[in-house]
Amino acid sequence: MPKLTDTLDDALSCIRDGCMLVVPREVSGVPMAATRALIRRGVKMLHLVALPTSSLQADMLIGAGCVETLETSAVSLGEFGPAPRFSAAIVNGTIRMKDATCPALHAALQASEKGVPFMPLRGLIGSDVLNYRDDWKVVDSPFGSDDPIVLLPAIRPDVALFHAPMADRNGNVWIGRQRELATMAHAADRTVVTVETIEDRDFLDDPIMAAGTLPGFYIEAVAVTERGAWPLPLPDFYPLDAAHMAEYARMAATPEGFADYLDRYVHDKRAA
Amino acid sequence: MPKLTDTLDDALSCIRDGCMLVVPREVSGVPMAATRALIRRGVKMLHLVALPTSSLQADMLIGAGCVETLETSAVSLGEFGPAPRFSAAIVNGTIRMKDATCPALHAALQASEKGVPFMPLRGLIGSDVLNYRDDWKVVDSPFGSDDPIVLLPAIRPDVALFHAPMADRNGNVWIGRQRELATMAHAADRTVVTVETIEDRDFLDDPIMAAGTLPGFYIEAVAVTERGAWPLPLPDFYPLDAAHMAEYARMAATPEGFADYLDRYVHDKRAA
Amino acid sequence: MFMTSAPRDFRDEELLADIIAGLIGDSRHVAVGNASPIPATAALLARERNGGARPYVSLLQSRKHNFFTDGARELFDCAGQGRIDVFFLSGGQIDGQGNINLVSIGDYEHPRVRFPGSFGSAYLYYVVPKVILFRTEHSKRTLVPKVDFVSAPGGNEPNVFREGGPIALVTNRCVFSFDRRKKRFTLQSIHPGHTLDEVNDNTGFDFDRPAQVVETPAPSRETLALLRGPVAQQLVEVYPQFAAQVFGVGARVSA
Amino acid sequence: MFMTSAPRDFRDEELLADIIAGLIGDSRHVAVGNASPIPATAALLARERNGGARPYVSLLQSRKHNFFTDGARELFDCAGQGRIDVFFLSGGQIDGQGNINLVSIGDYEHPRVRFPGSFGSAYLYYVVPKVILFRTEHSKRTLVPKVDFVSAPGGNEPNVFREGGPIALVTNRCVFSFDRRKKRFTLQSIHPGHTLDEVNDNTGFDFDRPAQVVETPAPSRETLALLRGPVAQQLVEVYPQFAAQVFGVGARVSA
Repeated sequence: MPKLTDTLDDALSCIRDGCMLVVPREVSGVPMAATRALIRRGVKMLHLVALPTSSLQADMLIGAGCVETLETSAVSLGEFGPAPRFSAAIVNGTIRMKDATCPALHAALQASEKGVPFMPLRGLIGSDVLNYRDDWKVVDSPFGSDDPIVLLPAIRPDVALFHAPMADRNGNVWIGRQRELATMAHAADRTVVTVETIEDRDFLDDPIMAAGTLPGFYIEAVAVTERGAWPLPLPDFYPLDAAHMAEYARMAATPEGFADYLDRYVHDKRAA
Repeated sequence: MPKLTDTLDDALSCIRDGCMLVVPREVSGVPMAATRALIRRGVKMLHLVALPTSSLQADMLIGAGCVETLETSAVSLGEFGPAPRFSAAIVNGTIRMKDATCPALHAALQASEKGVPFMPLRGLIGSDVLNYRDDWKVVDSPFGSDDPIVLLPAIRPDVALFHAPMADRNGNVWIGRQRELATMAHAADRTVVTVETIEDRDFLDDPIMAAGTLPGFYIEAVAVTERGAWPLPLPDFYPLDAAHMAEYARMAATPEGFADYLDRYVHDKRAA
Repeated sequence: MFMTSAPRDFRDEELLADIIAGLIGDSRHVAVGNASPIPATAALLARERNGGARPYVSLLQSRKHNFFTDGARELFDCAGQGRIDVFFLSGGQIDGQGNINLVSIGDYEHPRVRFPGSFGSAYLYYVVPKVILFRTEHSKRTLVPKVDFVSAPGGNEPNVFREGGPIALVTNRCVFSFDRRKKRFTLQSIHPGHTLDEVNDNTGFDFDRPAQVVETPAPSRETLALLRGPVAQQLVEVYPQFAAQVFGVGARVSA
Repeated sequence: MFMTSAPRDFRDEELLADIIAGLIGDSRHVAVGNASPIPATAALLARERNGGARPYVSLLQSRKHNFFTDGARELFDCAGQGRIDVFFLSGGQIDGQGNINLVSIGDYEHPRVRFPGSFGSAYLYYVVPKVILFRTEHSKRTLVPKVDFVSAPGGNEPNVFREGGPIALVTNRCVFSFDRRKKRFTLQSIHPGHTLDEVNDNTGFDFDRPAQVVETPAPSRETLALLRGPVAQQLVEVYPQFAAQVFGVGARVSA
């Protein structure tokens, strides 16, 4: 059974410097409170896999110097513009970028979920995304004739980290339609989840709840963190904080502004 | 949007002689009322894929002469003994058997779900299951060195057929934890579902219900068929009818007894 | 942007949505990615033209217009199954062979400008039968002879599995169709108020020109009624600012 | 079945569950397939010995003791991830190399007897670290020199990916351990009331014998208390007939 805790830092202790960390896309339950805690702790040299894209989370971790390698299909603040710390890091060459395409990341995580060393994927042939990935292979499908297809090696993260609406007293976590969160947990060695609340029941006793539940035996620790996705949305529970996103986009446009942002919204909370 | 109907035969009209039909295992919502309707109609030469195993359904379809090829990992009546019509058909050589192993069928359906021509799977090497399947290939993994691995060609059924607790007014079907039903529908060209009831709401409006819902755009037709899995169980809704299963096992032990069973429980209902 | 002298009773967004709805035609399932209000408008218009019955319109940003329940991978799986008929892509650069660049300008290892990334383009461009390229900015900066990075190619060698690809490129000046065999764009029509010279001057790639240059037809009265009625109402949930600005609907304006 | 002369205070099922619980040891996750009441009893016993904390016990037939929510494939995916530590397999035939046959007797194309099929054995036997073979019928019919059909092999060439396999074979007469390197069984202990001659006479394959033949220890008083108390109560949901028959618990007897 996972450890249930109110102490976020404790739950995050298995996320070590240099580990491979997988996180979900900007609308699937991004663990922003946990991200701020990791920045406060000063985690370093992460291999960050954003499944399949990211926004604020990757930008902040990169800006704060936590990331060595980034593997994703896109980083953007959406309607709030480009992701400034990501773009600067690429132009300045301060992170290693492994550009991917969305279904390739899903498939590579599913390979680990299924315990196979690789997954095939259509598309990609003729794109520079493939040309710059020497870890991806093109083979001739044994079921076709002259039918080249890409094989993607499995991605097996050390830790999966996400935010979800609720857990039950046995550490089962309700993820709803965000089923890529289950795949992340299946693929990773360990999974840490932050939740809005812990309910005093067992979701698996209720077939309707069970359908959207990730069983606790995949999970290392569950930390209660109210509004843990803020300022990003938690689907069906709260929307994105547009005013804050606009403020971030404005402040993070320069390194100095980004440092001010961290002082105001991240390090400030160390006392809390 | 799928066609919603009370007329089972109408919903089943896309299941033609000779088609590849995929059905779920004995505890995941077996469409038994639909199976009896298909036997009454006299469907022929089915390529039946049971994901990944079957009990009463495969045995009855085989006994009634509806099956040309059977692809599955096991057919058994469980605690009620061997599946008599299946065993007789194999010993008498009246059907073509493609023996598989459970995860191979799941993976081969997932290949079609993902639009890829094959999926890799561990295990199998050194087993006669593999030796007798000339459609499965062993290749050397390009990510290992001297690392043989099996590739399974995608299974793309013409029709997926299953029974579920409920649909909504827009033809979305609640499948709960039986997520292999979603994979079946994703993999098949067409999907026909029987349900206990149709509720006058939209499951996708409710995030808790949506988590266990197969969207209607995958579905061809939904037919209301109360107790449509009987005498098999509908998980969380009704249990297996043990007395009936024992009666089936007894009657189906001989071809004559099986014919009597059909007369009593299948053809009898033609009038209904 | 449109320099027309005659009085006009439609907005640029309405013209573009009308064109794109025509390209969508009668389809089963149209999916629209994030931050794409005009394609979303077009998809909803195409559906209203069929009495609301089809196509299924998945607006990936929406909860209400999103029918997926199998996580973020379902769009891609669904497209791989051949169930997504129409999708929209764009590019920081688009070239005359239909290649799109969503990654960077300059050398990939040491770029001058970095864009967000390729998203699902390197897959969807291959498997969705009708991909409509949409880029309002029609300039030599965006429409280039050769992209700096091929996020997804417009065409492939004949042995490469490909059931989809670009069918057209819609800009603020004109519509190009795309010939997959020739891997070339052909000018299809020029929007009211724009000229062939202007298109020639602002396009960085070579393209085929018909003998007679046609003007993009203005939206019909029926189309405008659908756009400003049911379509505008449906847009409020996903694109409140756009719906308010273009159609004057929706109570609150918030991001 | 057991021909013991001394008075016994335990049932055969209790002895077998005790042996198997010992083989399970301290594990994280034990999964038990359908129609396996004795392995289920053993798994629940192993958990009670740890105060109910671990292992997770998944009884695949149960709703209450089944933690899977990703469909019928999750057991196999989960095993492929290395998260299932113990599983149980059986066979219509089992041979001395640990090969099991769940398919047929005679020529595969024209068999004399057909069994249900291989189920997940051709996969789980490779990926689950501790597979316990369990076959109550210990005869030359079931324990054969060479199986007619290899549903799953006991061992492989060294280049074949394999992280799991058989660790033991438990019958109604004795316990064999399995040496994966040598691909051979060794007699481990003989159940009370049975003899080495009887084991020799009823085993169709060759196996290694220790110098001293040990008797399988009888279940302790603590073990019997756990079995007849909390374990029996938990069995009622999944195996009502078995629970009533062996432990006399459960109100209604129904299949």
